[in-house]
Amino acid sequence: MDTKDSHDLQRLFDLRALEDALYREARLLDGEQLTEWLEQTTEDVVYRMALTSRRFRKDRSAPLPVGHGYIFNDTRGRLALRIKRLQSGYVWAEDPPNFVRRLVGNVEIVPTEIPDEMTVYSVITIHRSRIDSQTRTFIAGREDLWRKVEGRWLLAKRDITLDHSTIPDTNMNVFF
Amino acid sequence: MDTKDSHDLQRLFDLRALEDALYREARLLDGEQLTEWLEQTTEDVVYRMALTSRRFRKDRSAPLPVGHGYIFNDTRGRLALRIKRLQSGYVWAEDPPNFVRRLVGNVEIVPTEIPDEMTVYSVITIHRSRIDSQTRTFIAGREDLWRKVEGRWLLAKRDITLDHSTIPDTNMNVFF
Amino acid sequence: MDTKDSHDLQRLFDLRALEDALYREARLLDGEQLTEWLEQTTEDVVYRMALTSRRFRKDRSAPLPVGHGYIFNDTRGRLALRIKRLQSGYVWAEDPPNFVRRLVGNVEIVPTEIPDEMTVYSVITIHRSRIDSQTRTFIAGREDLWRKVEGRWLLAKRDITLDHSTIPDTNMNVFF
Amino acid sequence: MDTATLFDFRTGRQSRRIYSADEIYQLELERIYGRCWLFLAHDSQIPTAGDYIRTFMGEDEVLVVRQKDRSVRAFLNTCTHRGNRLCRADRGNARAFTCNYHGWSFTADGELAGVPLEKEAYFNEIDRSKHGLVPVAQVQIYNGLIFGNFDADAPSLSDYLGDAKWYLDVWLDAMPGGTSLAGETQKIDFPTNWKFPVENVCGDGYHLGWAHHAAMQAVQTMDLAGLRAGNSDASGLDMGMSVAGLNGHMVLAALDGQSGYAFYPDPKPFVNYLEANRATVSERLGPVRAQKLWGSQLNITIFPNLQLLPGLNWFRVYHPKGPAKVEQWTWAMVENDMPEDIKSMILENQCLTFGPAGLFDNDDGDNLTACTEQSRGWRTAQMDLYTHMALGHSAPREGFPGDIATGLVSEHNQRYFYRRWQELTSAASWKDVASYNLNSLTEKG
Amino acid sequence: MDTATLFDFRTGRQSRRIYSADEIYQLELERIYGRCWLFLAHDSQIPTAGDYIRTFMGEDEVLVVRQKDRSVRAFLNTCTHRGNRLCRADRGNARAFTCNYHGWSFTADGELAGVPLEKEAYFNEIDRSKHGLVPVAQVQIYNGLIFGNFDADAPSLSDYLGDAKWYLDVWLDAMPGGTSLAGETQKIDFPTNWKFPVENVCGDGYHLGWAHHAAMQAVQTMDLAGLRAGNSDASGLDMGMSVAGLNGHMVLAALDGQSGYAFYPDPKPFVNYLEANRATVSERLGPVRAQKLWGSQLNITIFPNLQLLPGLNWFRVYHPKGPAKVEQWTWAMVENDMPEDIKSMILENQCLTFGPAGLFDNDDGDNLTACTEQSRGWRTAQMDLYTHMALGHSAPREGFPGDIATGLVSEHNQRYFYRRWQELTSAASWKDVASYNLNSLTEKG
Amino acid sequence: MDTATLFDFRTGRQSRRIYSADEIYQLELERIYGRCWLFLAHDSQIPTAGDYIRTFMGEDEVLVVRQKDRSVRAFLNTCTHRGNRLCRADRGNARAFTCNYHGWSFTADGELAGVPLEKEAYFNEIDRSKHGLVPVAQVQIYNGLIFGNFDADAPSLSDYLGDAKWYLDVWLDAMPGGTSLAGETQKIDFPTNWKFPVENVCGDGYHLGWAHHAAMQAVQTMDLAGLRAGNSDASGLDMGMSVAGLNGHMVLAALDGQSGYAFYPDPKPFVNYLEANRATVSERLGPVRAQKLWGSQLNITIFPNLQLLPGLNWFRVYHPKGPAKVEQWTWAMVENDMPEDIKSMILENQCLTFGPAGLFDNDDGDNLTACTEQSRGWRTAQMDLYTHMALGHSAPREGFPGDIATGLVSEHNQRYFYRRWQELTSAASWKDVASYNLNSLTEKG
Ligand code: FES
Ligand code: FES
Ligand code: FES
Ligand SMILES: [Fe+3]
Ligand SMILES: [Fe+3]
Ligand SMILES: [Fe+3]
Repeated sequence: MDTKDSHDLQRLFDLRALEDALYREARLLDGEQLTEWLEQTTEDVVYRMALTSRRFRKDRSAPLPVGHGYIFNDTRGRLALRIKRLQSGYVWAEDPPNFVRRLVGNVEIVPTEIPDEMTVYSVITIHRSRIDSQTRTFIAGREDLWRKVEGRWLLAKRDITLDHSTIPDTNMNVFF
Repeated sequence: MDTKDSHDLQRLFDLRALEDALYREARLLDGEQLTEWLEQTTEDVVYRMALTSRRFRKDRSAPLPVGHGYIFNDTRGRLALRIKRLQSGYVWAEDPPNFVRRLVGNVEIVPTEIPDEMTVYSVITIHRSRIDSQTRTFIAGREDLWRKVEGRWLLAKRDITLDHSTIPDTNMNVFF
Repeated sequence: MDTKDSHDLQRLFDLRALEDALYREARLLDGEQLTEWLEQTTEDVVYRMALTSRRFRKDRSAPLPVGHGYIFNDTRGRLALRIKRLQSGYVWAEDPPNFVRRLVGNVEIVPTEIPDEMTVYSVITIHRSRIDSQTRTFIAGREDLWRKVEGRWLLAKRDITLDHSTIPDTNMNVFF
Repeated sequence: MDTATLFDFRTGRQSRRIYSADEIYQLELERIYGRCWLFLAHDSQIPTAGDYIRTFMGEDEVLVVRQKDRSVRAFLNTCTHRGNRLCRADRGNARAFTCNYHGWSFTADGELAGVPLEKEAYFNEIDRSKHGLVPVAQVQIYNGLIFGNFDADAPSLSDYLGDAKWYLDVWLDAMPGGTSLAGETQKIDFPTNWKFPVENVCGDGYHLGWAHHAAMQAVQTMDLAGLRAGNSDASGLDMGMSVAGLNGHMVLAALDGQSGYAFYPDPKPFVNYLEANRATVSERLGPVRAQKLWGSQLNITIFPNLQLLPGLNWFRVYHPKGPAKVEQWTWAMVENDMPEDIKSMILENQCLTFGPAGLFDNDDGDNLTACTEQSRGWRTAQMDLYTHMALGHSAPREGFPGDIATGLVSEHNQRYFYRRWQELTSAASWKDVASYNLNSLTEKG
Repeated sequence: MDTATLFDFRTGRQSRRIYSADEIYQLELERIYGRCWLFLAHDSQIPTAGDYIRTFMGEDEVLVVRQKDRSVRAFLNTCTHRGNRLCRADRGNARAFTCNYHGWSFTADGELAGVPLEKEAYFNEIDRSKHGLVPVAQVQIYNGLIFGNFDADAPSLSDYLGDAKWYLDVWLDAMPGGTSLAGETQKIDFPTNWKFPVENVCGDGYHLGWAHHAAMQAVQTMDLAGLRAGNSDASGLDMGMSVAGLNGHMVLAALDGQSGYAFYPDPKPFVNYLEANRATVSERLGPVRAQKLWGSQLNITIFPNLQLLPGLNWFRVYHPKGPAKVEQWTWAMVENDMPEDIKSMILENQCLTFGPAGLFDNDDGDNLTACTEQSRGWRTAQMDLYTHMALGHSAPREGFPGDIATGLVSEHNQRYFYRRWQELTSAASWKDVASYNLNSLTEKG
Repeated sequence: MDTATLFDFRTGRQSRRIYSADEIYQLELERIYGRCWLFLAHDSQIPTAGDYIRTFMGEDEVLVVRQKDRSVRAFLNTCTHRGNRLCRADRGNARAFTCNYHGWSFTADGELAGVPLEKEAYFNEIDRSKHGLVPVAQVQIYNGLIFGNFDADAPSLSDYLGDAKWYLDVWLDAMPGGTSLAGETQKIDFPTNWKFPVENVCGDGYHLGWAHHAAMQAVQTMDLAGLRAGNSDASGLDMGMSVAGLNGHMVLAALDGQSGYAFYPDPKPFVNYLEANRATVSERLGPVRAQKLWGSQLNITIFPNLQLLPGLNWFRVYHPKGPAKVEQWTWAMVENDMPEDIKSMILENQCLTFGPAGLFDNDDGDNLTACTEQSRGWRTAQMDLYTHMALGHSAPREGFPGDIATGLVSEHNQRYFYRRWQELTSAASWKDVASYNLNSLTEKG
């Protein structure tokens, strides 16, 4: 097996390792194993979903003085806060639990300068089945940075582009 | 190529072989090649979709005396019955045929004790386009057991978790 | 590594190369990099979405005198036309831009006679978030022909089966 | 509005507007669902004190709760403070219900037991006795079936059921152990007017041979006289009967004492069970019901929206959600004296035949949806339909209550269903609603 | 309700409520869709006996069937037994239609031919002649276009079309071979009030230069006088005309005899075809129509919801689905005498320009949706809009029927569209509806 | 219809129909949203001439535009030609607005500036001055808050706000630099009746300790007297107050001068900021507001649908979309004099607590949705609810305008909210609507 092949093979290994990580993530989150999910992130993880608005392409208006703002703009500590709340047993909206199912796809990886860091693109849809016949679907694109620590891939950064200008549900007790 | 690599490689081969099987399944079912689909199952296949209910996390009520019941709880013989009906030419609801499209993702495999048996997790959405502008979507998670028989992967067991507490369509003439 | 393995390995490489191409396509289109997308097609690309109708399975009616007609039936030149319009800056419906997200899955490849040409099956859903809280979803199956030119896979033919008998949106300013 | 012109019992003529007009639907909510006895739950679903189920009466959400004294109460599932949904679970067991919004808590008997900050915020001036859960006006139980009624002036459940009880007991009271509903509730979001599925099951043996041809071909293992008729070659009184004229309740009945199990892969264990216990049943219900009805395929309909099918062993209620939508709830049902293997065969078979993925239900779904959609058009809604099959061919039958048409295939029962529908929708109150049990045995005896 | 105040023909003032109020929409279903001649199908779509198409008249679903005697009949697509949708296919060929529910079957002429168990269940007492399919009151054909009418008292199709026929024939009757619709139906679920797309095409040349700027830039290959006007530098009578005053029907017409093909990548083959056949057309229609109209861009609107565009060669009908929704159906259309290569160029171009992904349609979709959404607000619905462009600038024109405004850019046609809309919505019956064909040639000649 | 019976201020009794009946909702659109001053935008959102925002007044879409002369105008966001949505962007800056459909363009002051083909198509006969954008009848600004009113006869914004201004200024006018809204608009599609979220924030301190238990546990870092009360151990006048009786406007106020920052991970920088500037504020607003209110947690509600919470620093408006739906818009808000680090801490914290994924909002969403859903049932809609907590326990308080109840936990404010709701819905015009500012300081002083 020549070098190119072995290089390609390594890429296949990396790709699948990261797909495994993303699918495992989705399964952990669907199953509300939030702590296990958090353990799959780095200490310095940055988790963000920016606010946006429908603007004309040629819009001339000045940038917002204090930035566009976020829906999620979390550190590991803030994620832990959210999880603490979700696991407190007082989040009525999640009891009874909704049926939540994530479908992750379009996984692409791009190496970075740093050997053990990989940029990962993916798309996620989150289906929520609520009380009676109510169903909601979120769709978003994700640009991640994953870092290999002791042979294990951890999420170091996630920028989520939510594809809704109006949130289609009454809460966002879900991680993307 | 060292042992670890060749082991990893074997895993890639298995993974893709099972992805191939799942995608082929979806294509066969979308194309109503039900017999061909059934041939991709083992004689002792178990095909189940359990009923469920939204319950409080801390609910104290006793388990149901005779179990939770099922939407599907089929053996190969019962699957054959369903197929017999669907192919009888008398299932008016399927003539004209609806446009049905399955999207399968989040494929993960976990080896079992038995060398030729593999646990496979996946997520499936089934889109149905009905008369005029009516569309319906089912979403479900699946935990499968696949068995390798004469070099060919066959479905031996499928537990389907339907993510709807209320069925969003007037029939379920579809396999998941 | 024996021949079978190396043959299987080559298939894995091809598969992933084509998955990469499909995911890149989706990302380019979501990002409106239409020119870059077009460059990933061959000069003689055929891009088609046929019209259809719900017909009885046993329907006896004669084929339509001048064929079934198309929603898309484009050459590279016609695709360029569409792109020219979309990039003209006068397509009001796309300004402000809608949020569009493609999810591609069920990727399968089948070799053809020609060594450097591959048949590729896939499924695509296109989510569009429109003004305020309006969302629309298209679902379609695709049968592609991809051709390897100077080591790069290019789209040579795409037959799109749209799974809606009634278009669920007010425009189709999107490529599948 | 006047519903007198919308249905004519003598000719079976009916207006299609009853399936589409919103004003008619609103009238139904008031005069049928606001006034009739509606099925809430089966005793077996809430055996223990504190067990509860969340269900609907018409479009109103209600909570049905087993009390410490074994009685059952039902309440609007809404907090009396700011009106939040009180309980968000489908079923469970609880000592009390605490509202998510401000934490008011109510005991199983509906009393307002806890008010946070009662002293600090309410200055102990709130009269808790005035803010208990809103009870359903009447709750009564008949042989394990719990019913509720929003109308305090409604007749008793027993009078409401009338001679339908004689038939109901063939399922509910045949065996000493009584009956149960088995498994979780099977819920379907179903875009049909509620009257279509009811008429489909209450009397429409006519569609079996056609709409269900494929399903029957696939699973029928035993002859069923009434259905053979559906396949064109039966005759005579043995072929089953359509029973109505019982306060709007109806029964379809085969009379062979075993055909209920005609759709099971292997009927033998059932037949053995039947024969082993027929004597017992005879002691309890007498020979006629023991021989002719117990084990036969029965379709029993309790007006307006409850249906149970001994034999196929499913039990169903339709919750209206608008003129063109119902939420359909189905369960498997068993006799508690049945051996476990038979119980599980019933569960298995019910989901194969009449569950959300049931071979039979999947034939009906699209038809009933289309009947509803096709009643909407401006011109189509002006059409009349005729429910007149076998009109004038009914008669009393020795030993059986009700006005009876021969065979399982007729529109005899449907006519009585729509007659009751009209009597109720046109009446200002129960005082104006006639009660009738035609050819009552008691009269005779 | 009175619609007199909702539109004023003299000033073009109209209330926005006509695009949002449900009561007005219901009135439209009754007095426009329940009373006007509605397009059902083109002869070419159902050539053979037994060929059928499933379509809509207003919100009513109808089945259009070619009879053995070559005539065409139309029926409500609903079974007369329990009201099920009878045929679930969009189109096809059938000897008979059998209902899925109980198997009643109807022959192509609508007769109830088969009733399962007619003897056993109906005791042969059903009078089948009373339960045939409900026919559409009138079905008439004009040069290949099949129309239906729910109102038995409506004027004949010929009188209804009036002098619009003179213009229709430029497409339908120019060539001996007649015309066809090509390809499957292109259906779009479109959240707009039905009147917006109609007015957009019936007279609104005004939006072409703006809304379709991008599309035209992309595909226009030939000058089109009327549109040049749209780009501000034309004048004179040669620049096309807006024709109305014909019982609510309207025409937009360029007059250069070839501009219909201005939007084709290569117009040459079309121009050749036109010149090669203009003599023939002249014999058939006379010089005026042959020289000025045949081959020119024409927008023809038949009130209320049919539009065809010779040149761009598409044919469209709008099915209302509520005050804020239509299902829009489009086809490509060809002259049967056209050589195959031209036919396929037309098909190719039609889907590029005016199909679901058509460059032009995708410009209009959001505008018409927004016009509808913006008519809903409490305050906005109180607004008046003015359809008054070129008010008072119309006149008779020698040799052409109708009241004519110069150029393709005006609101002349729209005014007449809303005038007809008001005449019909305010009339109790056809007796109260005026018929007018202004400046009729026949009068003169 | 008469709304007098739907709410009784003396007892707090209210009918649940006000949350579900469409006729009541239509009345609200006319008499509340068609008549009250509605928040349009904050000065800081459209600083520059040409800056604009697309928003709603009731269900009507409006465009709010900064003029060259720094004034602000608002218009229905609909083209006066054929009624298209004029501007499709949420916000931006433009010299003029050009319609997509036919290219009419309007200047920032609403004048119709450009009509394509004005000469060729309109023959220069269109009076452009008659077709400008439809202005919102009145637009007035109070300390940076821009309001619009559809009713030309409405009282001035200043009279409408009345003594609520005294409280508003604690946020709007405390510091010389004024205030800003920060970040993009946070929009949620929220299936609740608009009155539920308003009452939840205007006075309902009662739900904090319960519904938000988890959130508070997660983020509270400082005591908050009023909320401690929510956890049952406070008393006395220091524990905050509920202020109403101000033309339907309401305030919840803690009185410790710092508790607004009780929910920040590290309150210290805020406390420093407060102490460093309290003197300045005292000069501007006097000691009472500087000591007791500035920095305290405040919930300010401007009738009908605007709420701002100094401290938690969010600002919110509810756009009704039907009886059971709102679109909820939220922003973070800052004082311009705050140092950058504090501003960004506010932004960070606001999205953590009260944004679409905010820890607190995610507690309320389902409750308010369920309160709405549970008001629909035929029987449930007949229920009365009681808003009577602390009824009769309010009194004037020295130095503070309004009728005041002690503590943050009561239904005092809600009662005044529904009282105003009823005064407006039952009044034919503003002439019939009382104006009241109870215990006004001005009266006293
Ligand atoms: S609404 Fe239930 S406690 Fe307040
Ligand atoms: S409804 Fe058509 S046969 Fe009965
Ligand atoms: S609708 Fe705006 S320019 Fe015509
Ligand atoms: Fe059935
Ligand atoms: Fe157009
Ligand atoms: Fe809250």
